Amino acid sequence: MLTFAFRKILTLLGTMIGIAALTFVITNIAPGDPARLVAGPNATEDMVATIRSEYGLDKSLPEQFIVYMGDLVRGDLGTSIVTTRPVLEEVMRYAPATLELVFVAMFLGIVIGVPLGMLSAVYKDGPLDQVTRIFSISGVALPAFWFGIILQLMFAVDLEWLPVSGRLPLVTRPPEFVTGLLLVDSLIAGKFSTFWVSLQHIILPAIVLSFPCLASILRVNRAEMIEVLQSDYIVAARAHGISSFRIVALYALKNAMLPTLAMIGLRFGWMLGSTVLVETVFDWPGIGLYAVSSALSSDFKPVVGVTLMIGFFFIVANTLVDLAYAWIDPRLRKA
Amino acid sequence: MTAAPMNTQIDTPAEASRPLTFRERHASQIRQWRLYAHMFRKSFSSMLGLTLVVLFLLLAAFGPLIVPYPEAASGAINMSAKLQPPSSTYWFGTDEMGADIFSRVIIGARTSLWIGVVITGLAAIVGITLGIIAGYRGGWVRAVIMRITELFLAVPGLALALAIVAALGPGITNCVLALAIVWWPGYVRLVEAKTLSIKEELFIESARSIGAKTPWILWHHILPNCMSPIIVKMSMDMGMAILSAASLGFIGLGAQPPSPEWGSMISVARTYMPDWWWYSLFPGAAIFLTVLGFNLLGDGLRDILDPRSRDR
Amino acid sequence: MTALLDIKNYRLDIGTFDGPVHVLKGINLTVNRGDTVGIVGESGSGKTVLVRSVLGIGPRNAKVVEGSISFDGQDITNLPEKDWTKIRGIRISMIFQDPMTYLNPLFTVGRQISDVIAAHEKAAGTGVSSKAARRTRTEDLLDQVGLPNPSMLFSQYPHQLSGGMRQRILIAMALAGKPDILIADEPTTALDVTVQAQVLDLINSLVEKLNLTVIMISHDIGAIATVAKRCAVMYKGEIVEQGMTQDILNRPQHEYTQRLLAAVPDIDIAPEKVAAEATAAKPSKPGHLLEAIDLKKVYRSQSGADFTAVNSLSLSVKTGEIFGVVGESGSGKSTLARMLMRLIEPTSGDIIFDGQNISGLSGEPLRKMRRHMQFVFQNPHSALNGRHTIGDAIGEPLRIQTNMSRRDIEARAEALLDIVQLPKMFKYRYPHELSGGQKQRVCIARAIALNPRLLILDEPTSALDISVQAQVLDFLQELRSELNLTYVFISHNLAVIRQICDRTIVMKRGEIVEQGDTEQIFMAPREDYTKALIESGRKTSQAANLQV
Amino acid sequence: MLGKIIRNIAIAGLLASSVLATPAGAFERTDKGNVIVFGGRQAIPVLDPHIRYDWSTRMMQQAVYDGLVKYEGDPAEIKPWLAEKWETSEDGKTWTFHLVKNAKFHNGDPVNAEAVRYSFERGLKLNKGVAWMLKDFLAPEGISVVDDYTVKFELKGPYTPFLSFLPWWYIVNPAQVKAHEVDGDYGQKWLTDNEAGSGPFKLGRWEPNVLYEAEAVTDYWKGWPQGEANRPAGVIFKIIREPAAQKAALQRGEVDIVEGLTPDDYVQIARAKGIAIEDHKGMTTFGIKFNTQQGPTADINLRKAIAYAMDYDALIQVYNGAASLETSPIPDAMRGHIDVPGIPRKDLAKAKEYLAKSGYPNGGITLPYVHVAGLEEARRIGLVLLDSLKPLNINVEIKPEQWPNMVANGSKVETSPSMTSVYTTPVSTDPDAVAYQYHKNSWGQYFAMMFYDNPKVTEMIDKARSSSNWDERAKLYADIQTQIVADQPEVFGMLQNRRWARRDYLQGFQFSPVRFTGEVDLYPLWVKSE
Repeated sequence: MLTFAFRKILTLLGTMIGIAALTFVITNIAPGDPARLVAGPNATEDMVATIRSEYGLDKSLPEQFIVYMGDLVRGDLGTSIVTTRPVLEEVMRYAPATLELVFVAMFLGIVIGVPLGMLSAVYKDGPLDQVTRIFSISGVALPAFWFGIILQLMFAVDLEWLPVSGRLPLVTRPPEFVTGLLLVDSLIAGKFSTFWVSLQHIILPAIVLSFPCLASILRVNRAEMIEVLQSDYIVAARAHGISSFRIVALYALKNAMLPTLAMIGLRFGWMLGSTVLVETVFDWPGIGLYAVSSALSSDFKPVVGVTLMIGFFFIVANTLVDLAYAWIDPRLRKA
Repeated sequence: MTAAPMNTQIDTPAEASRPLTFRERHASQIRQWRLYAHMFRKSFSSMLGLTLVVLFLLLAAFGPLIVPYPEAASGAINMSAKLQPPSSTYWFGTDEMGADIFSRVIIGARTSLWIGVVITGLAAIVGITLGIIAGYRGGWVRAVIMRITELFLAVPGLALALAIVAALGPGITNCVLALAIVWWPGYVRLVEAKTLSIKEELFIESARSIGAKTPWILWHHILPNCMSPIIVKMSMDMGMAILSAASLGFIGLGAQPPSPEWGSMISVARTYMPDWWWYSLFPGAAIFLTVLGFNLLGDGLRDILDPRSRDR
Repeated sequence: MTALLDIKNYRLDIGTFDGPVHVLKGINLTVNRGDTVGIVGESGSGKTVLVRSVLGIGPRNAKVVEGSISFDGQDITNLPEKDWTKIRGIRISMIFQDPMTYLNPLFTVGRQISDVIAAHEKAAGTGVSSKAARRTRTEDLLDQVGLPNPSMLFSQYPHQLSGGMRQRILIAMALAGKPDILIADEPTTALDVTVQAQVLDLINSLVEKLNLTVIMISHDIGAIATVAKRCAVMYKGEIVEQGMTQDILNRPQHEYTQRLLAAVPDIDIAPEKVAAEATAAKPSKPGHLLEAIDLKKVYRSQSGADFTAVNSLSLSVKTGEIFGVVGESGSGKSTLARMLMRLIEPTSGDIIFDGQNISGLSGEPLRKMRRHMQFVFQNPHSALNGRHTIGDAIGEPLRIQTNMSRRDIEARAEALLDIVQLPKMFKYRYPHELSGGQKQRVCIARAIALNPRLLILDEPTSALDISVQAQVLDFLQELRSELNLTYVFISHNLAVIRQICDRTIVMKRGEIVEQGDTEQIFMAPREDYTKALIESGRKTSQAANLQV
Repeated sequence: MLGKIIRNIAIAGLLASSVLATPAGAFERTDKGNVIVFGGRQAIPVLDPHIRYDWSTRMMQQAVYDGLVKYEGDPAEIKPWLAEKWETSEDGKTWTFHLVKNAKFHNGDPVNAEAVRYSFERGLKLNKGVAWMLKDFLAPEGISVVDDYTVKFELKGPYTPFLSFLPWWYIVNPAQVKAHEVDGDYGQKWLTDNEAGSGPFKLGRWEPNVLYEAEAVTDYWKGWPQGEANRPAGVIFKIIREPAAQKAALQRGEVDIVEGLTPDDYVQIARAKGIAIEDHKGMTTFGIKFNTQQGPTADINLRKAIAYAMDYDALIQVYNGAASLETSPIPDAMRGHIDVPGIPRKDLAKAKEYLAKSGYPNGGITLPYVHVAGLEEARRIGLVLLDSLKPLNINVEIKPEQWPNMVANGSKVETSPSMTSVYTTPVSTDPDAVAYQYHKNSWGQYFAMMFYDNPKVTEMIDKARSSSNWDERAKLYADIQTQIVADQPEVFGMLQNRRWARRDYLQGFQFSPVRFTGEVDLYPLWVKSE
């Protein structure tokens, strides 16, 4: 078990370094000059040079790369040239908002996707199945940015049921920082009104983010359920007189959950990527928004940092999925 | 369950001395295709997908010929008619420069088709090649290819593509290039896994035992057996690629004006929400229907091509 | 007294794309309380569909065209699903074929059995008993089917158990409801020979002890004969013959039954060898066509431990003979066969084919060499690429190894189909449209396309039905004399080996235990291992059981 | 902890219904008074007044810091602020400023001459942000403290526009900055998120990328123009990136003032009840800069042809009428502006005439038009240009570029595209601020992408900036304007109006054209409660 954990951590580190190298290379394919941007419109060439040297941008690319990787090993993600702050610090500040959003969206996706998938497998080819099929594929096909705007218009602008954007209203001070997840922190602090308003704020972006995820969870769960329901041991269970409900809700579901879990892991990463769009639409102060605004100002250290962070969360999520696999499937529980 | 007897047709004609007709010679394939068609037709959603895709392809092919204002797609402006609501003159209304949105949306199908084909095509060519090599060769070649693939897969494609386009600069070509760069690993993974399992099949060993060279085996045995999932994935990816390009367009890194690309149209149009709702509604609906079409088609194809999900 | 189970003129169709397939055609079968009935049939005979229909778990798209099934006086032909719950698993229960796939891998054995008990209690309306009570009952059942240490087994998962144990657990599950009828669907097919005997013994003892009514289906007449007093023979959806098992074995009436019984190879009968040597005057090079010297194959596992699959093995195959290789699974015989073909690289040692050392060949010379040596694989179902037509499959070696024109290749493929006694039409067909025996013929046609001198046959008949096996074996012998071939014939089935091989080696754990003339080995085995092998072969031999 | 969370969830559920009913508030009312909310699209990454300036940053800098002088009013005038008076030497090289005595930093320290000296030294030594304005004329050594409240600047040469830059040099508290200095960074790290100023506001909540709050200083040394009773308790600058969301927030009263709506939005929202539009003539010029040194546009006839083909009316239409055409390179609101006669207006016949004289008599070329990615109006003007040049058979390729890349490409003749759209906001009201863009020394700067080179003009600019006689300068600038228009280094576009949409209860809005687009002087704002 210890060696297992050790191996996992090693792989994780290796992958992280790989991602860092990959993104570093990618973001430096074309020469951009962020120093020019932050120096201001009227800055003279020597002023730009000052900034360039301050951020090591005057060095050759290989040199920059070596410096960057060296810093990375020491846990330093570099400094954002636009905000002049360490990237790690900024990523840590924005990450809880993103995670909160992703968690809520994932929760929605699982809670709705799994039962719907189950039902459409049981009533395969029935009207419900046809409806969920179109519904779920629509979920994947909906452009998140467009869908977000439409929801904003409907629920925030027209009906005024929910806020347009952001995490909290202006007057509401965020609760004391514990986890950074407002929903959790507000409960710990016992501020129910804060909990309630932050819930109102998170609903729309979470729905938009969860939609494709919900859809694919539904699809996978349905497909697996269908396959499992045709499998020999389910036939045997039927032949032994076990009730249909029990077969579907207990036996088959547990078996079908394995690939569904894999999909959840996959979708977790995908969601982190999609926050780029959803956070832009909903002004959600998370790492996606941070990445977009940095990318648009050619400030690449944060882009690399965010990519790395997303990769990190993704790998962690998948490790958790692996563990859950082992927990569910006794065949994987060796030694 | 035991396979249902399929031999209803093969017990047929005794040795015929006359040359066989085309129908007879290809009875097997004809039956197969008829079976596919039959299963496909049974599913409402598959047919809906097919209809949408065919419509999309028709619009991409003939769009410029049938729209009322073809010049709207090449940057003609008419400031006096800007932001008109949908009417009989302008079916989908007009945009902020007075261009007919209907014409732009329809002609945009061609842009989207191009985007989808190039991204999917490039990704598939690179991914299938690498995947098949990795799966068949094994050893360090596989290790290297798969490590790199996993690296790409560990970062969500959109985030990576965003970084690439931001570095290369906005524009449709860069956008397509960036998406192709992040898209191929999916094919590697698919094809590698498939190749690994096919490699263990007896018919591969059988081919080796008659002295087939590796390229022959890859081309005649492995590739055809990988095709079903590849076709399904490509169909779905056509949609997803269009969607991703539109997403980049939305962030402001996609197609440049006046080229009518749906995502970029929404990117501009979102600033005209909610009062000029038609501006973003129609391009958005176009993306949605196109992606939906390709996905439904892919899903329908999976049902008929992938025997796992098929119940005879 | 009414029969417990009465199937009357039962006709069942399965709807397919090509129209309905008549799977069962007018079945009449009566089972009385206390009967043990066997149903024998080869694959596709409809026996599984029949018993599943009895349990209401028949295939989808199935349609009862005519007739009825009644159980204990109640018509269950089209019983609604909710009424089945009172019968299925409780009054009629079933033992399935493959114990691995019929147990849910994610739940403990105990959980699965006690769930069945709970379901039965619920259906009986007696109220579900406590967890502990169910546990006790489960452990009793496990004990009853002869499993040691039930309390430990209770919390184990299926993958932790051996095949025989799993099969016993399935039996325990089937017994959980104290059923009126127990249906056993090929209960031994997926098991090793030694285990087969034990499981059959268990069923027999349970029948005696619990006074069970049993319907057992199998393709293996031997297995049926050990359990069933009465027996029915099914062929293409019909019961062609039924009666007392003894009568049928001794005096088969129907032509199919006769054919089936005749096809069972007998380990104790020396065959009349078609003396190939006598007829064909040996060409230029008599003596050894293939020699292996000190051949060795070592696999290295991930943990770093070495596993020697084949150890310093030497052999020589004479031109024109049938050289047998016999051994249990894991004895290294398949590895040996593949090494001889250079499909697997030997770790060390030499292979000499027709005087040429081929162990060092690679690239083009190796490819050229391959035309002289061909391989026939065990499983014809996967040895053919499902995407190629039969014509393409047979023509493939020609396209690879020769410069023949497309036209010539077509013609040659037709000729080859002729040789393997298949219609020319078949070249347009796809493998999935062919039966197992037909596919194996296609594989042979493919193997002889290049006029090779040596064929290595790796268990060529073990995936086929018995009647087909006999045909293929006969055909192989004919073919050899026609084409002057030399065979290396690999099998685990001693009866088959004895029937066709001239000389034989016996392998165990990668080494030769004994070698010599086949008859000599069978009549006077020198080594203990060989003796044991022949003895257990004799015990499980299908033919042997028929003598009961 | 989990138990606590679960219990709290349950209670929250009970409270839910009552909270939901709360109506959306107008301006935020706190126990201290009204807090005005500004909804803007651009974040404030670095507050340090000597490092950065852009509209959002400078708006907040102006709120928390004071300068020696301040721009106010339309037309913008320089008003005494920390400096109550100043004098210039005869040769225009020495400037002496006398400070007010009652100014105090937020921590209570007095604003004295040393603070002023330190602040200018800091700005010059850091060589970032505002440094370019003065560094060619002022060395750190040139600043001296005469006495506690008098400070003297010795310039390297006479520089008339000196004073016009001073409003943008804010005074920081040396004591606080030095206390937070790390590795001789002049407190850069600390001042990124903190302030050490003496302005009317001090920092409240500071949530980067979300909102920035400025709390009013109760006893601001200069007092409050709207009166102590009316002054707000503070201002929140809230980041709202989407115009649609901005508009919605304004309509719902979640914010009190927004900037950066689309031209059409302003028209639309003006009709809404309770909303007023601030619409003022600005100083930001728009030009399509030609590369006059290389490529097809080095040909003056082609440049003229393009200038005459341009649909100028459409430029105004892009802004829904909220813009006026440039009549000279120098904006109307600037001293010395003249309406240059014969500045090109759409005249297709003339355009074709010039085209015929050019190297491309039949057109048939494709010219790139580069604009900053994301600048909506620039993109639309590109479309106007594309449409306008069609009759000349000239094709336009519209290319959005990231700002840094665009500037990098535009810094060299070889890489500078044929046409680049550039908005320029002069940082001072002195005509030199615009004229110098056409000086050869400006080559390499983004506003000099036309690489204009006319020795006669260069000479006149040099002469004008060192002269302190206004009449002489005015004449020179008139000639400069005329000559530049004749050389057509760019298509002279329009001056867009500066617009904000605000709730009508928001009072005290003061426009000054010298501020950046979007920038508002927060100091005089107040809420009129009914």
